[in-house]
Amino acid sequence: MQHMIGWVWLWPLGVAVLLAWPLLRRRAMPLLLLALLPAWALWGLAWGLPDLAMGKIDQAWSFWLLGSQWRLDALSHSWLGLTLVVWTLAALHSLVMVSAHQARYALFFLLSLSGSLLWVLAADAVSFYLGFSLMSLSAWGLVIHEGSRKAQRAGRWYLVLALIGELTLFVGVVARAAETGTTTLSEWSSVPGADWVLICLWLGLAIKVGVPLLHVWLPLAHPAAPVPASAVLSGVMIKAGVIGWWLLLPGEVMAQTAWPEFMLWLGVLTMFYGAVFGLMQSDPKTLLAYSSISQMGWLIWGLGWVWQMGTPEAGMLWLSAFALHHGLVKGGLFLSVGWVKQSALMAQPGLRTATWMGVGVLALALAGLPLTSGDWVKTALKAEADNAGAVVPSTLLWLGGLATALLMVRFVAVLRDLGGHKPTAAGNQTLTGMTIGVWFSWIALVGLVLVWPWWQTSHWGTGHVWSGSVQGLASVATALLLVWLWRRLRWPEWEAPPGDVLVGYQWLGAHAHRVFKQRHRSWRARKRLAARHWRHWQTARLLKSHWRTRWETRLSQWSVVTAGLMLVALGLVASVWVTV
Amino acid sequence: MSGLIYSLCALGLVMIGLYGLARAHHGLQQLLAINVMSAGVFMLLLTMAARHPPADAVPQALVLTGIVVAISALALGLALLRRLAAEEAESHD
Amino acid sequence: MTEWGLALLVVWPLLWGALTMVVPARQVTVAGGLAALVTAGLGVWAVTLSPQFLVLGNWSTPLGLGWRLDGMAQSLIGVTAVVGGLVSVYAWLDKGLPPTFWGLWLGAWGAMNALFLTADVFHFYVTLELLSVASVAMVALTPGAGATRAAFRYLLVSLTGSMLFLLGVALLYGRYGVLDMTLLAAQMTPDWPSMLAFALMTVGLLAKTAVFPLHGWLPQAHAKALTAVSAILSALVIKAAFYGLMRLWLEVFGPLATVSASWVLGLLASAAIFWGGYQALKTARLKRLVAWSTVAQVGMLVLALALVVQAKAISSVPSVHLWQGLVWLIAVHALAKAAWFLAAGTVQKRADSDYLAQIGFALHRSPISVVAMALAVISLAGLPFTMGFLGKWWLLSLAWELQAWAWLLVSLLGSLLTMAYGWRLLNLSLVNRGLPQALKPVSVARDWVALCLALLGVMGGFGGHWFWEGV
Amino acid sequence: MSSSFWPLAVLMSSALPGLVIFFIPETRRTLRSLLNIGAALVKLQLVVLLLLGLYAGETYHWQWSLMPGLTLALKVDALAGLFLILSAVLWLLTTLYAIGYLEHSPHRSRFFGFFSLCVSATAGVAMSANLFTFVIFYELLTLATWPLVVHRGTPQSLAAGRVYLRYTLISGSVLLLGAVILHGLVGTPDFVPGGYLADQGVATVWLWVVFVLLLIGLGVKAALLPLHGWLPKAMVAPAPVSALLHAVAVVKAGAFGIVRLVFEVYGIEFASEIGVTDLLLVLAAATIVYGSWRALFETDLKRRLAFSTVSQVSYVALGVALAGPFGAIGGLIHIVHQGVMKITLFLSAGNYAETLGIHKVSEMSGVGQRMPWTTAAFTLGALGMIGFPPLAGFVSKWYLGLGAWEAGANWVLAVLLVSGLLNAAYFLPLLYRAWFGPPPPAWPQPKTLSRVFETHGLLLFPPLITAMLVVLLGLFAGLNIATLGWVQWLIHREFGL
Amino acid sequence: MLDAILTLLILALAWHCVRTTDLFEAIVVFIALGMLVALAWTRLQAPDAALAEAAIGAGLAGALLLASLRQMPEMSATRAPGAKTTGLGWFWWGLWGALGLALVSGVAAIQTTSVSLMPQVQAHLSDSGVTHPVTAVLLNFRALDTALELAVLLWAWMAQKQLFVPGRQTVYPLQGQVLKTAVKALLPLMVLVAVYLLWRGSSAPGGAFQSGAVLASAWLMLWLAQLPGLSRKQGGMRLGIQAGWLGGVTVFLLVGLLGVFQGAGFMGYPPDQAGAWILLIESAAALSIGLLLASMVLVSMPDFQEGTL
Repeated sequence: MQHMIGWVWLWPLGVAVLLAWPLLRRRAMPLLLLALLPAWALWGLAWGLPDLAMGKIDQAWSFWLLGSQWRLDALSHSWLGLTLVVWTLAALHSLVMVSAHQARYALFFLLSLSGSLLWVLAADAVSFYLGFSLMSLSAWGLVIHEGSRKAQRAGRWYLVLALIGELTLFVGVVARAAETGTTTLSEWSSVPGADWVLICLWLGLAIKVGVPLLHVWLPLAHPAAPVPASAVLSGVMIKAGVIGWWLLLPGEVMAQTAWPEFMLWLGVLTMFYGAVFGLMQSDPKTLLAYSSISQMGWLIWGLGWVWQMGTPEAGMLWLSAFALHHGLVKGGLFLSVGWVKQSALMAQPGLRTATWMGVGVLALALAGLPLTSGDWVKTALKAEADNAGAVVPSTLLWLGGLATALLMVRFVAVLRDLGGHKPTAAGNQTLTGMTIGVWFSWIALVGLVLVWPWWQTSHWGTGHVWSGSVQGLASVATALLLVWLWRRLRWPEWEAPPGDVLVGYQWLGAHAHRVFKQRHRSWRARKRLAARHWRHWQTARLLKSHWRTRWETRLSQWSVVTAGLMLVALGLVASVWVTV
Repeated sequence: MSGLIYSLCALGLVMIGLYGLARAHHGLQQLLAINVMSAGVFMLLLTMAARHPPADAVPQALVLTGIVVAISALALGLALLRRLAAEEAESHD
Repeated sequence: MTEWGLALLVVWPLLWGALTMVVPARQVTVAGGLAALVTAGLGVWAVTLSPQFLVLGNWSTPLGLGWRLDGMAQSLIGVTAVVGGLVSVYAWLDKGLPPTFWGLWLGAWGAMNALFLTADVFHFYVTLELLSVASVAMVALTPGAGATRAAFRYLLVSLTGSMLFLLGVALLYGRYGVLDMTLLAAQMTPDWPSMLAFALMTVGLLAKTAVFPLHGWLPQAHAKALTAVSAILSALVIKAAFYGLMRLWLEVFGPLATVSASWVLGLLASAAIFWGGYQALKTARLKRLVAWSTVAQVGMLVLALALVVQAKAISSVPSVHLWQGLVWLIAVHALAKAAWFLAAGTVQKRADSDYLAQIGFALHRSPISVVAMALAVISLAGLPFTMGFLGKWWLLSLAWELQAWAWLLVSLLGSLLTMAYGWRLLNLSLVNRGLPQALKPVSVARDWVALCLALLGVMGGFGGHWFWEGV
Repeated sequence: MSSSFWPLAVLMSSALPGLVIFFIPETRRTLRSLLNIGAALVKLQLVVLLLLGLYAGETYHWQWSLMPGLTLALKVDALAGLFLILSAVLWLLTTLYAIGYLEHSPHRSRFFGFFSLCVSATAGVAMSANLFTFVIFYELLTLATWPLVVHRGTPQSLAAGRVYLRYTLISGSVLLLGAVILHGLVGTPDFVPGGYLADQGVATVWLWVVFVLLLIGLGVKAALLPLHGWLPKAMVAPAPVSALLHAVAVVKAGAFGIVRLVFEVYGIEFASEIGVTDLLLVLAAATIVYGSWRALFETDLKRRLAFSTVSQVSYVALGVALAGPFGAIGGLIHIVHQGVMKITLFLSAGNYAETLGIHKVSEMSGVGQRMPWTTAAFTLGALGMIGFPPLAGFVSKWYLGLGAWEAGANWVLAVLLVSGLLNAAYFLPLLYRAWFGPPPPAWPQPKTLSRVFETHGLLLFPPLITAMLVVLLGLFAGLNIATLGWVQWLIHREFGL
Repeated sequence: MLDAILTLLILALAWHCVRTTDLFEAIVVFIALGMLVALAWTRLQAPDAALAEAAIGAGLAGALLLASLRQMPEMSATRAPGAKTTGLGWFWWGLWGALGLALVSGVAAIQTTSVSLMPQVQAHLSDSGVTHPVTAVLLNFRALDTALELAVLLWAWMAQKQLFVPGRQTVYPLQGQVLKTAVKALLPLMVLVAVYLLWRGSSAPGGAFQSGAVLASAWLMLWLAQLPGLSRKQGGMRLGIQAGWLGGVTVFLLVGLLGVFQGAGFMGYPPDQAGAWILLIESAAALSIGLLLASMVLVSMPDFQEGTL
């Protein structure tokens, strides 16, 4: 078992190499599922281990990349679970929903899969950084998969910001490694760090999490990517930032610093920011992207709370539960958008209603309706957070919940408009058995979302799903009321371009580019002018080259020679006479 | 006393030779100037020899050698001049 | 035995030189060649002798003539033997040489050997005179008005130089009554007549070595001369006069050679380096470029002499390696310049034109000569793995020890200038757009002689420590 | 000190064949290639043997005294081993590549002759045991590489050759001046790990003067900021030469010289004590940023790679200037890694030029489809350059980062960040255009060089092998046979930890 | 008093010789100058030098100069039109004056120093084989000087032989029988004088150079009168002439080498046979100097035909 971990993330890379084989390239899609098998095997086996709760199993390859180690403990086990579920669903759906450039899609899919598996299991900073950058850069391939202008623009912004984030993270990780003297993450959490190092680390990961002003790539990338890819982007990759914070930043000593306070308020701000701009979107996937940003607000807030606890380990379990909840629901919602677009399926009345039923369940779960995973997790978090030191007024949290609910209602409305027009009999989209099978896997996901909280509480043996408070119900109700009111009064529907502040960035970029271009052009003109002068001066000098022959003839005249003779003789005599 | 006069005469010859060399426009004049100068140097040597009664034989021997060297140099110079004159005449017509 | 050898060293070339007048034209090259090789053998053998002082005809020095064989003389005889021997081989291969060349060359060689051996100032004058007459005659060998005019100018300058030298000797004799160098050095007192003699003799020799103000004759003479002759002139004849300068400044006029006197030499040397270098950079003809490079390199030698004199005057610097450095630089220049001239001559004969613009293709077609020229330039410029590099290192470290910043800079710029005009030539050989002309057939053996000389310049670097410690 | 002839054997293993090749007639292609490849293999074999011997604690020293106080001494120590193994391996690959590349061009004997001489000069630079020998081989390197730069004989290559000479010869004499002054001050003892200038009581002003002189001399070849002008211009040379210039010999000799100067002449503590390393640090940092910045605007592919070399080589100088064990490790590793990565890029650029006639960056679009393998190698090289984790570039950047922190120079980390970004900015568009760009209707000068592969076999495999090296050196950095292990062993000895 | 007049006369002549632009006039003045210088040298008790100067410096040099002048195209050395030459400005004259002053002060300083090698010469005169000190110095004490000096003469001739270019001037035949009979009468006398000078050389001023000069003039007289003599047409004569040229130097050097065998050192003679050897060398030298000088003058004659020499 010990030696399994290393192979889990190497296996997808091996499969990617197989892609070089031409005949495999044509049927690349099944390979995606093949790549997930060892990971599932490890996840399954890990369940059986008794010491999973207490200790952890790790593996070290000293020769590998500056000596890397991996570990599997309770936390990483749950993250692994989340990753596997979402990636498997994405793999299944890409069988159906991705048709063009399958080989290239598969290559990038496998690379980013191995990256995400690696950073989940990483126990040393270098492996985490390797996993993180491998995932984020190969995800770029998924974002620009469609090749349309919108996808290219999204890809460009995604890459620029991912690169900046990744390099800042590199600087942070190197400085932190130098500061702590080791690269094993477990030892990092107890060593206090210099401010700028922590800021570098935080900034590197914040870009991936989508903190306001750094989030501009998210609303562009998610809609541009094919549906399964955006499910993974939202479900797994966005979590990498938060979990990265937890792994890299020194959790145990954070309590003394101002970080928790900052994180709490940032979390709340992100919730509202995501919601407000989300409402202004008309495209369902962009709306979902904004909702992910706002949900991330919860996680940021949660981290702020976790850091204040004496033993952050326990708090983290709840956070990973929330992450699991958000991953499943958001992945499901993104896939649902895919299904709604799948007109062939919609043609079947039975399937159509079932899909809409699933969408409804997921939306409500996210909105936090009682008895659903959303409400359970949120209320549990709020209850736990009360006894922490710094705290954020609970009304704000409630408003956050309301915002999410509003978003969900808006999403359903937008989705209905999208699906509303009659399902035209799309020519070639025949309803194959495979699509049905994949659809059922989506339905299974919806079921999992419902069942999961009950199973989790019984497994942990603490807390229970029905928290008894009506706050969740109240928020959903008020959300419905507000939307109905809005519609009735026909208030204007504000429209904001996806990536809101992005427009400002672009204007800034264009302006800087114009200024630079102008200066560059004048510099080149000056250079050309100097070159012309030099050539002119050269030819002038050549013309009067006879200068040297004139001097030479003058020098060889006898009067000059004799004068030279006498001069040198007298000079010598003088010089000797002077000193002696 | 007479020694001083002759050494002045010798130096005079040398300086006139040098002047001749500087102002000469024709190869022959330059050769003449050099021979004048060599006569002056030999005279200087002989005045050195004649400073004390038994005239010193070594400078006289040197002068003899010098004269032969001077005449051979002159002969070579003239041969070159003749060759030069012939070649220029040839190149003109 | 050694006296017998040394006597032969002088007599053998003179006798055979004289005999070439009698021998019919056909056999002259053979006779001359053999005599040259025997002289070379004798010269190399002379290097192995231990330093000694020899009195001619058993007459003790103030009266008789003395021969002195010390480190400096031996090395120069050796260099002359080696370079002379190889140039003779080249001349033997060059069918175009008039037969009288051999007579003149052997005469000049004998004169040089006598010059290096003699310890008597007047005898030095006589040998120098014989050398000049022979050299002028060799320059005049080339047909054409240009060569004759150059030879005449060379004769005039060397005669003037000799006259001044003789004037100096007369003053010396008048002041000390002795003509032998060692005795003169012993009695030398820095009074007015000695200073005057010192200045006159130095100017005389400067004229013969073609240092800056008096260099006018050299470029024409060396450029117009036949290939073998120009190699002999540039590599060896110039060195004989420079040897005289070394003897005067380092030995005979020891007390007079002060630091300020070395400044005069230094200024002349710098002028020679830059003027010679600049002219070489700009001239459009091949052999003239090499001739101007001689003017520049002689400047370097005089600069080295100025530094050594300054070191001796301060006498704080250990003088054990002083004259060895100078001789080393002379050897470097002799080997490199001979190789360069021979190679340039061969290429010029192939291209049948002296203009740099027209020899591109010939350079292209004679790789061995190009390599020889390249090695020569590298050695003169003081780039690694050549004797020149060690010489430059010695010169720079000497200049550094004497804190002589000016001369340090001048020597660095000098070698850079050498690289500049050297590379003009090599650039031509690598350009591949020269239009294919008809090349004159010239035997490849001649290229090999030039290469052999250049390789000696490189290999000499390795034998260095034997020279520095041994001799 | 066993004066064994091993170092001489390594030197001669490439010099003698070089001299012989000069005389091989142009038509005898097989003999020449055989001799070339044979020499390369022998040299590689010798170097590996030496390294193993070194690891077992042997010492190899050969000397020959040229002048009193000046000896020509060759010594194979760990530092030399590092450079030797790099030049031996890359020379073998470049020779294979050159044989393929110069298939029908004239003057091949001359080319390969100078090619081998150049590598033997590099070996000499690596193995020189004192400053005097170093200066000799350093200048020999210039002489050996100049004919390669002007190999084509076209007016542009001659102009480039002239610029190259002007820079290197002047710097050579400045280096010589510095060496002479040092010889005057302290004589020329052998390089010793802790540096021999520490307790010689030399006035600091002279130490600074000598350091500046030597730095100028070395800086030209190491393409430090003000002295890098010749490198982009030398791009007119054929691809194997530019690969040789950038990755194997010339630029590395400069960087290696700086390492020797700071480590084994001044000694790292003494150098930082008198503050010369700060000058080097600022210069290296400036060059890194400037090089990448200029590379951003170059439209010609090879000029862009040249400017990227200008910035990459200064990493070595940066590492050395950080005056700490980690910085030193980073610098030294980068010598090898940059060599491997840069040679991949140049060989692939050469492939493009030779097979499709692509010289401009704009002509690169869609080249991925036409020549997938070469572009894959190019991509690996480029990603390595940017410093992505699994590849070789990351390891050296990692240690440079640690070194920067250890030396307390935090702004150096910012420099690494900015240069990483700039690297990405000028490499990634290239890759994007290569893989995702639409292929043009017709390539500038398409040639079908081989039926089986996308281009001539000899042209294709060397870049692939070096690309593999880039990945392996990155992934298995921990192994002691890889550069990191070797360098750590070296640095521990050097710093006496 | 006489010395003062003589010095002034010499300097005036020299100044005129250098200043004149007419070459013929310059040469004539030069010859006169030679004669006066010879006279001055007799005043300085240097009879040998005076003799040599008169015979060679004035006589033969004059003949050479006049003969060469015939072949120069332009008779006078007017300044070539347009050739811009820097006139001798004040700077040049300043230097000239300074150098003159320096020389005068130098010579004046050493006028009184009483150094001379004469005592050593007289001490060793007894075993030098000759009684006349100058000949002893020339042929024994500094023998190699004289040997090389003969070599210089030979090599100069070798160069001129190479440079010879057949004269194209028209030939003015020397008229009449008067010259022929005069030459026939004078010839034996001149030979007698030459032999006498040679013989006396060992004990009084005279010797190889002076007798050589006389022989040369005898030879020239013969040729001028077109009497059969020097022409190479007769086979035997040609070889004789060539041997004659080399004679001086080769005999001198070979005897020098012999000295090494006999233990007297290079260029040394065993004391007892010194006189004999010196006589042998003197006669050989006289013969070769005569031949060489004559040949040099002959070759510069305008109507000299290639074959004769």
